[in-house]
Amino acid sequence: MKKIEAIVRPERVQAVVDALEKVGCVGLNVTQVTGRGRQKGVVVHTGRGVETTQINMLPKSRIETVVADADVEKVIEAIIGAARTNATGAIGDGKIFVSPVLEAIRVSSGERGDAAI
Amino acid sequence: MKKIEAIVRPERVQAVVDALEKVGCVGLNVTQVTGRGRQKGVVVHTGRGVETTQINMLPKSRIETVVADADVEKVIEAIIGAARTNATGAIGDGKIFVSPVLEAIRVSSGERGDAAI
Amino acid sequence: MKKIEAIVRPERVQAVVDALEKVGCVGLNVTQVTGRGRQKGVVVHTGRGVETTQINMLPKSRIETVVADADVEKVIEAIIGAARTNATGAIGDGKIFVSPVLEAIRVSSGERGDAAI
Amino acid sequence: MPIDAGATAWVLAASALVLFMTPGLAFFYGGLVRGKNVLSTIMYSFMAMAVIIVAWVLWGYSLAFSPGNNFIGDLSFIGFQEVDGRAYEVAGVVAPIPHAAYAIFQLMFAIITPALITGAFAERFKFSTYLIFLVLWMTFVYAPIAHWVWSGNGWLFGIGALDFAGGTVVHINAGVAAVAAAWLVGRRRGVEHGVVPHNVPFVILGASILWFGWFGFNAGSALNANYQALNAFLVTNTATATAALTWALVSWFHTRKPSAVGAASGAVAGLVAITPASGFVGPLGALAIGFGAGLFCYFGVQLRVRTKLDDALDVFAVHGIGGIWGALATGIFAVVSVSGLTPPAGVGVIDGHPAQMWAQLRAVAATFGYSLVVTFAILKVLDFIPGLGLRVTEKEEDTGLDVSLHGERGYAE
Amino acid sequence: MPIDAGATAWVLAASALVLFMTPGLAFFYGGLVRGKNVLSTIMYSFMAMAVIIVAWVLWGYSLAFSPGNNFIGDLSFIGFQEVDGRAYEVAGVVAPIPHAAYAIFQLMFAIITPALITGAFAERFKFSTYLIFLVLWMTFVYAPIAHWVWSGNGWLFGIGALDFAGGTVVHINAGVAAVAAAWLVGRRRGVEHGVVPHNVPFVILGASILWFGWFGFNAGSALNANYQALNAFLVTNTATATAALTWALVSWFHTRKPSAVGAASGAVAGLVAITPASGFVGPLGALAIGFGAGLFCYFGVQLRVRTKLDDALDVFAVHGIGGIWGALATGIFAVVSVSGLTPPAGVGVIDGHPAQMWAQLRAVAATFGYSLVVTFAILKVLDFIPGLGLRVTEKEEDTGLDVSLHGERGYAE
Amino acid sequence: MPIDAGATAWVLAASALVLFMTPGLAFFYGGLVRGKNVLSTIMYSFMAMAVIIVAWVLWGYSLAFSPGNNFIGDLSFIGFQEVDGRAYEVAGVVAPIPHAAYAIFQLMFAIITPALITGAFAERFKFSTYLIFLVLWMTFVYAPIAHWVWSGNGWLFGIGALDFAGGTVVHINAGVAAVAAAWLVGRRRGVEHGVVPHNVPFVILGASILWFGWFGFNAGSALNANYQALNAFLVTNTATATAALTWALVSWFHTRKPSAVGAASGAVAGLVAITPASGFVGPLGALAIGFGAGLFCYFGVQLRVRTKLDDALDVFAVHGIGGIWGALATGIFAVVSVSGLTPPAGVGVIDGHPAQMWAQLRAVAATFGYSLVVTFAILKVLDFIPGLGLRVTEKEEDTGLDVSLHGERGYAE
Ligand SMILES: Nc1ncnc2c1ncn2[C@@H]1O[C@H](COP(=O)(O)OP(=O)(O)O)[C@@H](O)[C@H]1O
Ligand SMILES: Nc1ncnc2c1ncn2[C@@H]1O[C@H](COP(=O)(O)OP(=O)(O)O)[C@@H](O)[C@H]1O
Ligand SMILES: Nc1ncnc2c1ncn2[C@@H]1O[C@H](COP(=O)(O)OP(=O)(O)O)[C@@H](O)[C@H]1O
Repeated sequence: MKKIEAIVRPERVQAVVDALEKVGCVGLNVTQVTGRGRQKGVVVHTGRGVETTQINMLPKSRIETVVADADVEKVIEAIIGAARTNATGAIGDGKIFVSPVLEAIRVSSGERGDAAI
Repeated sequence: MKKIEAIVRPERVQAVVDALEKVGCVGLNVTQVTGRGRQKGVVVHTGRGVETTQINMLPKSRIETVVADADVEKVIEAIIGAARTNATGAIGDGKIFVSPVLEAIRVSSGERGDAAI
Repeated sequence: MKKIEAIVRPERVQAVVDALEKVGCVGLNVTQVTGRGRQKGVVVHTGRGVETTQINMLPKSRIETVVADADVEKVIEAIIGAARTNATGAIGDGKIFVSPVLEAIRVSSGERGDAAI
Repeated sequence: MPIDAGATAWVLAASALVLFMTPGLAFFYGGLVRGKNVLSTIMYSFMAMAVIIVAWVLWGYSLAFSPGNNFIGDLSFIGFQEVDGRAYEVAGVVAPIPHAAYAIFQLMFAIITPALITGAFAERFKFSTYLIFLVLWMTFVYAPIAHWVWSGNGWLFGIGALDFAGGTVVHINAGVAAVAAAWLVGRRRGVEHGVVPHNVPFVILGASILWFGWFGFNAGSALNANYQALNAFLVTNTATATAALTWALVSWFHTRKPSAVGAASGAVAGLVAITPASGFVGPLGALAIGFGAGLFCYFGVQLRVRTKLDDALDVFAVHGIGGIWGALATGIFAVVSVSGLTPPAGVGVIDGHPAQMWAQLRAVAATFGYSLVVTFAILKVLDFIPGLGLRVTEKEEDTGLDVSLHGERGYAE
Repeated sequence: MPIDAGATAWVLAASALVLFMTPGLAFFYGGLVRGKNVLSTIMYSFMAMAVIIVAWVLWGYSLAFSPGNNFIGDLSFIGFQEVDGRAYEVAGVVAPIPHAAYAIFQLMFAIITPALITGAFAERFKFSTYLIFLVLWMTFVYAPIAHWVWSGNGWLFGIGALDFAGGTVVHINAGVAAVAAAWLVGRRRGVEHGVVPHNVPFVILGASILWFGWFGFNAGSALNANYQALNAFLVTNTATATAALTWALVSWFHTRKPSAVGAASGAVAGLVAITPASGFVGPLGALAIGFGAGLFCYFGVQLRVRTKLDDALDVFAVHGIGGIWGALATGIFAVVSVSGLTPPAGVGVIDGHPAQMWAQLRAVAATFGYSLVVTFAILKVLDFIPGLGLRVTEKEEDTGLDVSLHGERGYAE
Repeated sequence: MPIDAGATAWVLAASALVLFMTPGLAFFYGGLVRGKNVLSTIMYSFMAMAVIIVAWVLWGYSLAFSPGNNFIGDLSFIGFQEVDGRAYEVAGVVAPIPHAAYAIFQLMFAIITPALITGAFAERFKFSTYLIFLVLWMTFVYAPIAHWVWSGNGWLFGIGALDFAGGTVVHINAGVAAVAAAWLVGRRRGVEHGVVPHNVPFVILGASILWFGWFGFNAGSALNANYQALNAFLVTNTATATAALTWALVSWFHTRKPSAVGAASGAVAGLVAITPASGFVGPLGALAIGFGAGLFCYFGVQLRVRTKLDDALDVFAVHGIGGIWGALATGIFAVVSVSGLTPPAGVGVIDGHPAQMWAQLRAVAATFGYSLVVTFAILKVLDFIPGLGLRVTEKEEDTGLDVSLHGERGYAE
């Protein structure tokens, strides 16, 4: 099993979740994070609105899904397809990380392994 | 060392945290996530309350704890015991994932390894 | 590649992020968590303010960054340096966990591996 | 007394202020509960506005304020018939305002009283049953007690009990009903360690709106823009501040930290306690009443916490105890220089009329007993009717009432 | 009629209340949108206060209320000249308040009307263009229609159309302008599944402030602290409660869950519908009007949802339909015992004067047509001017207008 | 002048409005700070209500408003003795309201003034010390200055300085005290990059409540429901809108984005600046004053940011500079047609009386100097007393004052 962790623009989450469903990846969870990559941040006001500060960390959404080893590539493809703002991709579109998972357990039934995800 | 990541119902967090303490697992952290599994979502109103939409992602809590290899099974058991809504378990009770951790460091002292968790 | 996950005091996040930038680690993301370690919690009021309860879980910030294998040690050092409240470190200063990452992909370009982080 | 535009202007403003108290209460209560129940808690108050206004116009006002007998009004004001532009004799006095002004002003009191009770059963009471409870409780509990105290014909008015702006009718009444409700609906699940209020700024916002609106409640009860109204305004403000300060200081000594929720709660306790007294006591009496309110209500909550009764937002400790203290304190601190009544009416212990306490005690006891018994009976009946029942299911309670009953979440992205 | 301090006191208080409605609207609308647009939505209303007040003092009041001709005022009140302490004849009646009181009170109406429209184009309208739109719309749409209806000289006033507190001028006008605006600015991106309100407590707070402030709006329109004001207060309250209850119950049957946003929306619908009628109908008429408002506006939203028109916060369904229903219902339920006018003025169908409906229909049609056409024209022109345009870029919309236009986030740590 | 119910009705409503400003301020300030300090910031204002009300009734009002000498009152009104239903001569004029009305109305000003200061030391001032500071500051700074300006006996009143509703007493006073406080308490930790307001909707809510309540502040200062009150209402509104617009536009040019917090801040700056002028200038003067307020206060904040002074919420830039500009502008724009005074009293530069500027300057300088010196002294003493001290520990500051001092969090699940 692998954990696939995709950090994407918040406004693309719905599209990514839908795309994952299409490739049969139903189980997943989403967290709100703030992150920094090569993307420039935003300028926001501080105090009474006469000063501004550059915020380098932008709100992003992290989608995590644990999948069987065999599904990794198709899931990555689905995410890339849905997370890009436009056909060519833009800075800030996000990152995907893949890491090993040793075991998965379904709480309700106690099932383990690929059957549990 | 292993990281044990349990995604459970928010209302069970307290019970799980208490159960973990009982088996000697004190260090942990909790995040709010929204997730999707086999559980059907909820129907909520949109706009002025005349339309509804099905939300498939439900609020869940993720409990993460890094434990020594020897403790993995007892921790899993403790979580399953505390996270289930009732004796037989119900859909939506959650998932547990186990993944490898290579190193742990305590910031205050610089200690490493099992001593640091 | 390794994922370095540092759980630190919220008020030290800015310092850690700046320190990471100095050692060339730009990509990262931050989540708000509540956590429990050896640190005693805080006492807060409940209800109408005549009762109090001990909250063992404190708000912490989790900083995650995926780095090339070669950079792990200098990143850990940078974090420790910035996350400590004072020179000697104090309980509650946090934890760092290192875990393996198999692959990283940049969504916008599809680049993989160290080039993508 | 001819109708006066100045008096009418003040009663108009005061009525708007009192109406605004109910949303204030919604935020006060809404901030104190957990986030998953914020809307259901707010809806209890908001729907009290919707339901009671309709019922009051149709029959409530008539039951409470038409002549009738000593115990209840008749049907002569049904549908606000005869509620018009002529002056109306209220409790033996003709106020310089149209009858319609009085009827509107009184309506606002009828709304907030049942809304106060909802703090007792918040986070678990069934919404459908609640709407029916509102109608029944207003009809069978609120209207009669209002008639006893404020109608020229009412028996408590007859024995000379002093209640300027509703200490018995509103606060003791709601506080006691809260006990019956909390008892019958049972404890919430999973609150052994207490509940941490989910939005304390909302609690303060609510308390502040209550404070603001309460000037309408008490000073409006003069039904005129005169010195009595000003005095009511002054003593309301004074008692409230004193009680907020007292509660904050007591909580500081007791828990080592001065709680913001505590200060807000103290303010509400002070507002409650000064209500019956506000037309009869001076500023120094108000200091005493506010001090007592902060102290007694604080310890009231303390005691409640040690019982098994899950009066979730401490309605009895604040409105019940605060109301009883206020009713008795009126009997102590009422002075004829403020009340302007003909002695011995309007004269309390410190002005040499200990017998006043007797009338006050009877008013407290009558309200206490009647409200407890009839509220209990109403809830028992509702619990018994198939399809109703008082409490949501365990699953609904765990999920939170907002999603499970109203299909909404308080907050989203 | 000599100037009366009581009447003036009430108009002062009422003016403050009506001003407070605009921030109320800001929160009502602000809670309904997504969190990334909360500030931009609030700013539409807040800046309406800033911009309209300046423009009204300079020329708006003069255009709307100076004598002029049947269609528009003249420039005699420019810069509030002649707006002084003397009584002023309004629509053929001399109210017992200074001219300045009337001019201030009317100002508050001019603020909230364009702010109402912003619900139609929230989450995507350009802020810079909006400020210019405010000025143009007040000048070319609001001022003329206000003149038609409320100036003694106005042609709709001349044909005997009844509009006590602004059903046509404020609500139909804003509701229709909303249609033009929603149409021209186009649908929001990514709202196929509807939008879940980001902060429902703010929605309730806003609705509550609107309710509170609306007492000023309607009861203040009596321009006196008299029985007419009291009746307006009473029927406003009654219709609002009825509509809130109706909407909540209808949504309950229809969606299986009684929505809190729905109850709040129902209250607003009731407030809208009773506005033109509030000086002319009694409490039972108010029940009927409130019931209709809850029902018709609910189904108005239903219908809108099925169209392609992205009137984001349903301004037309609530203010347009609610306003039209209110205007027609005034023609039905106006009774001379309340209006106090000389028949057939102030007499509706139930009092035996069906012809009143004809005047009401003409008022509705004239407002509808004029507002639609001129609003459309103004927006077309603004869209055409280089550097302006109606809509933000896609990237700005996706990011949220708060960060991209205002450089702020609603909420931070 | 006999007591008038209309005037009394307005002063009652105005007093309620002014009381409501303090919670408004609590939200304005509370939204501007970081989430971990929201409650402590709100508590500064809320406890100002609790503490000052008690102290004012006991001795504050007497010190400020009893005859006494030119510098301070005597003890004749201790415990609100003699504050009764008879009319009272205020500053040489007998207002048609009872003495009690005046005393209550003035109380509300005494509450908000020290609450304004708290913006300077928010996020780090010790709560225990603050409560004592409140009492001392009201007694030794506020009461004397109020006496100078508003007592018929006061020396600033004697030299003919114009201050209708409290520009010197309230705003310059608070703004200057803020400088002393910010200086002595020192900079916050970790705010080099500025602080992003944690809840901007609360900032707007607070500013809106302030705007709403300020009608009571300024128009209530007429102590009557007459043309002067209406004019004060009108010019308050006009200056506020103009200043909000000015600030928003200036911030737009300067930072490329029109800030919502900026618009709200501009509104407050306008409210401040028009306060002393509101009984003396007309609507066009109000436009000028509002424009200046938006501009000068904006640049005031700009300048402060470049200093080392951590006046956290810019109390001096808004209340100090806004107040000084207002005081001077009163000397420029006061016109006898509005003030109704006997020239040269109430006549400013544009009406041909440049000497008025001299009186205004003296009033500004006296308030400035006295407030700075005495506030400094009070804080120095408090800092010196063992167990008190001005500032929380570093750990408490880092954790946030809500948890560390009050044992509460603003928001929970
Ligand atoms: N090395 C990293 N480790 C962890 N998270 C990262 C890393 N690099 C980027 N991220 C996360 O991914 C988000 C998107 O990054 P982005 O700016 O699109 O990266 P890039 O421009 O390099 O493709 C960032 O906001 C951050 O949350
Ligand atoms: N494959 C997965 N990867 C990551 N998270 C998952 C996965 N499957 C489920 N989850 C998380 O676990 C939560 C509980 O899942 P649940 O509905 O109980 O699963 P099941 O019904 O399959 O036991 C989900 O809401 C989601 O947050
Ligand atoms: N074993 C663990 N697994 C996961 N998270 C942990 C673990 N131990 C500690 N943490 C997280 O680190 C935070 C800081 O821990 P801290 O109290 O500083 O630990 P210690 O006192 O052991 O150094 C905790 O609040 C918790 O969020």
